[in-house]
Amino acid sequence: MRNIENIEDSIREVARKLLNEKKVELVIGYEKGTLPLRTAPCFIDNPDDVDKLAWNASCDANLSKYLIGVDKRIGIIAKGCDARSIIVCITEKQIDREKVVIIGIPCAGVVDRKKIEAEVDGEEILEARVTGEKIMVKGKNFEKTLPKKNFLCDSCLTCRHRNPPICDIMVGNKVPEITSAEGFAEVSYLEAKSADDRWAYFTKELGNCIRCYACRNVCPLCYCKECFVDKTLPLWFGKTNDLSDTMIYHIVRVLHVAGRCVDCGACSRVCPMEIDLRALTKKTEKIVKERFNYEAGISLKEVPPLGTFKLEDAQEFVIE
Amino acid sequence: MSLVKKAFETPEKAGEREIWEPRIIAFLCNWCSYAGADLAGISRIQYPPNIRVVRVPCSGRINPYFLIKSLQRGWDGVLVSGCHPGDCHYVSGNLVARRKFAVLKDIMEYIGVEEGRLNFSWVSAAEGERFSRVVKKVVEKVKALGPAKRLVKR
Amino acid sequence: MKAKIMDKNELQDFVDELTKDYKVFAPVKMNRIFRLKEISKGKEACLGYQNTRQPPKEIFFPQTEILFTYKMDKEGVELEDIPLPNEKRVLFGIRPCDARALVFLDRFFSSGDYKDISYLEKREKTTIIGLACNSPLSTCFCTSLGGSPFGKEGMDLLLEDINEKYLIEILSEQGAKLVEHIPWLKDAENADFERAKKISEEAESTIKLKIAVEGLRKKFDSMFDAPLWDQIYQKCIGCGVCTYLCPTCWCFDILDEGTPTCGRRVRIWDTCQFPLFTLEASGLNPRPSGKERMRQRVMHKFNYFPKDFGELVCVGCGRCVQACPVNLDIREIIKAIMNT
Amino acid sequence: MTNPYLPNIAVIKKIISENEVNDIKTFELVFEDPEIAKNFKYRPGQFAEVSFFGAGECPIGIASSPMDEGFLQFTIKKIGVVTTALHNCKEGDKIGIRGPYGNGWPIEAMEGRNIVIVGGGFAFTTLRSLAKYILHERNRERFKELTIIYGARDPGELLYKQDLEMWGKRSDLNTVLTIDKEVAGWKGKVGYVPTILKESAPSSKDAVAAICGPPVMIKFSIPVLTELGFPADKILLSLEMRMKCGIGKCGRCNIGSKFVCKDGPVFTQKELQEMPKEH
Repeated sequence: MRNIENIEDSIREVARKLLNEKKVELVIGYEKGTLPLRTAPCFIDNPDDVDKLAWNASCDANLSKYLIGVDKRIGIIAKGCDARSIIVCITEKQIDREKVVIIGIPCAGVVDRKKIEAEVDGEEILEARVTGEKIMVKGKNFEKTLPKKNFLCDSCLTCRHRNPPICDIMVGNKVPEITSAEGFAEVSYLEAKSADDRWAYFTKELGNCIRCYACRNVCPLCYCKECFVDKTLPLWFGKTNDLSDTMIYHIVRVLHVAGRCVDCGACSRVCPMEIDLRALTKKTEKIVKERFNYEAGISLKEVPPLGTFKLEDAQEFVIE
Repeated sequence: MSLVKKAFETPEKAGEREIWEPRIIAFLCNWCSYAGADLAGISRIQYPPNIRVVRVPCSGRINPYFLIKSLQRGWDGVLVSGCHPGDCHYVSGNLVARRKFAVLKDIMEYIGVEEGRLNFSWVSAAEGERFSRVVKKVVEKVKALGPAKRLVKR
Repeated sequence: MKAKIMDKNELQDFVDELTKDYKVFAPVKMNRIFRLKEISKGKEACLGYQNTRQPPKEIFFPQTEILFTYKMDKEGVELEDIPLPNEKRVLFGIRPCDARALVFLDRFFSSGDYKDISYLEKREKTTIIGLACNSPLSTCFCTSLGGSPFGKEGMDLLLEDINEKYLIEILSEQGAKLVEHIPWLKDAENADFERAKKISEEAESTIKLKIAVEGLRKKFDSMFDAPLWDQIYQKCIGCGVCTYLCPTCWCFDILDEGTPTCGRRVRIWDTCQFPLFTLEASGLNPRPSGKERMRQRVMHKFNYFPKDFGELVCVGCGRCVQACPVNLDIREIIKAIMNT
Repeated sequence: MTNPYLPNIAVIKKIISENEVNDIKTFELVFEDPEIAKNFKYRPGQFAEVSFFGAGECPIGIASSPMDEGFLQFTIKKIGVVTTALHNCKEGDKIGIRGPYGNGWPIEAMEGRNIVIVGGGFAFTTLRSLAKYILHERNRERFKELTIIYGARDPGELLYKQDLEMWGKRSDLNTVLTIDKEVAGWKGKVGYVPTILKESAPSSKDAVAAICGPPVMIKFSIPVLTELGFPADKILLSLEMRMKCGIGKCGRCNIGSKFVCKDGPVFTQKELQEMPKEH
């Protein structure tokens, strides 16, 4: 098993080299968070403080969001899903391929903080460490070690691209890809339900939304200058958190990421009301897979499915 | 809040007491479906009067916002009709639209909006008869579903 | 100061009594988080929580609130003001930091010559029953900002969990009136007070984090152009989580909904973290980037508001620290400001 | 306690177009209920929240002078949702007004002094209200000399053309009009307001300057005024921040510990120097 420590050191080495040789003006990576099981994005432009860069199983943020709209040569730490988001943004001309040095990290899956908190049923975790396949959590009056594979993020459980599809520098050796896991289990489960049950489920879940737009602001695909919910001329959909406005916000946002979403899981992770937004994004991924046989963020040459068409596209839904 | 309930009613809403008549908004592409509807009118072909037509240059012009906004404002059904694939006056308008509608319809039904609220059809300029058949089919479907409640903004 | 005592298992009957003639809001567990919801029976409330995900401000200052409805036709415009709630309400089981935050909101919404009546009316009609914190979180820093796990500010009754019993301290005449309803409550003896005092000292000692905030306001006076702001905001993604979950954030937006003939004017939460908050019609935005917006959030709490109202307007509940998607910790910002 | 957000209904009596492009119009309004009209007391420089039901509301400076009995005037440029809706109104339509809000020009502090009014482009509305108030026969002798320096991009953009003509004929004030670039048939001065201000150099002895205009004009006029000897607390600015509630509650117009809608919009340059540079 490759141990995490030498990945961290090699990341620091790579960053120091890139900065010293002026190949990049900035390296974006992860630094240790102020809370257990947390990391935070960090921006290094001076070779001396590369030691702030950290790597552990809680490096869950999708850093590619910070590349958009920045006109600098940047080195970025990218897991499999992050690299795929960078590919999508490059094909959509938001990121200039020459300006980015992708430091690819083969990823063995990141840990889902909320699952661990649920496991210790809400007791506060004061200290936590992930070593190899074990997660050690310590609280005021408990200490537990948990098997890491049961507490991975949902998107990591069925991730088929743990090794970044493209990268300039690969840190550590490749991890075996899993091909067996069926990524759409949850979606099929919901599809099997009746329309009324699904409506009841989504109204209950999305009814908690407080319109804080963390899911939109954390998603690398949401880079519009003026988002459709911010428009007032014309005012398409209301900005209140009535059920109808909230549901339509999520429906339209998901329509916009259809055929582009790489399922990095950031939207579900950051939601303060713990709404499982992947139930919607995974559905668009399934539609795009079945209808157009397309998977986002794999190669720089492919055209996003909703940006093109075929004469013989399926039209079973059209009334005869 | 009686005022608020009226706020989002579409004009001349049929009263609850009489039998309820669905109100359907129809986005017809100017070159084919609108002409098809015209032909149905000229040749005196009868079809239910529940649709209100919005003429658009091409089915490709229709933005999913229009359809979702219509459902939010309380329309009971939405019909989008354009040229048959390959006949589009703008060559690929309906082909691009087809993918958008496919994704939109799947998502809306996945969320729980009843199947039959969003309807798509291809009607060419010469198919007046077929246009009335499509409208009849849509009206029956929407009538079976009853007044729109889901996604409607109170 | 009088106090009552009640066994733990009598809690549900206590709440049932309240629900008879009060509308009771209490923390309820909804899948993984706790939220304040109206309850009809005692057993729906659960107090085994550290803090509700959303502060109690949502009860008095809801995210979407109708200001008035209008109807226009040929003769003229008819405005219908929204009737204020008249039923008496009880807010059960909120934490001392949140209760203290409500005091700030009261002072703000009743300041100046235009009073925010919908908020103030609801506040007047509500009796607050707090729940003391026996085991504060590591992210709590209320003691640095003048609060405490057993704080009494802004409450009518304070429930203190002394192992197998609850000590109910009566802090206001409204609280006393509430307790009179319930005859089977016994008066508390000194032993209960001692035990409560011991637990409160213990709780207070668990909050190790002591941020020196004396002179913070003065320190901020010269911090507007500090280079420190350039680094702090970089990772912020500009979402509204920190302000929507903050018990002392109350900015809002007003907009109309409906057709020119009839509709409603609505007030919704807004946040200084969104660019639209200060975008002017001319296109000029005095706070163009995340730096100014992040600075506004911190400066308003630790410098601007204190200049007007005398006190720092953060209660140290730690919600923004826990919920921030990029772990941007306001305690680190304060420490960084203090030692520049 | 009344709901502070409830507007009063007013009827649009007259709509006067202020420029050829017709995107700036002056609306003359009368309250439907005379009772409300009677106790709608305001000072020059205050603003009111004008609402078009269905579009929303926005803060607009009151352009008429308090001495004008029986009507209110607002000059509105068509730029956003509410202003576009207002521009589509016709005479007789009903809109909502609530106010007056803000502190307005400090009339008491300006009494017995020379007044210098510097306006630029479309932001001349509240300055016009101030000027008309001062020039009213009942108030004129309470103020000493009055100088008005008003500039715009071109002659068509100058607001309140009849007033400007009338003021030109009066002897008890000195009006200087300027446009940015030379245009055939224009008799007044040519040049940006700051340069013209330096040229006409009004004396700063015992004088107060009231200035309102686009940020770039203010940026260059303030040094000129200070050079002319105007102390920082004698230069008054009317700020234009994004406002929403108008009563100091919604937090939008918050600069430092001040709210532009409650503690302003008129601030002295001295106060602005102490406030954070966010306006």
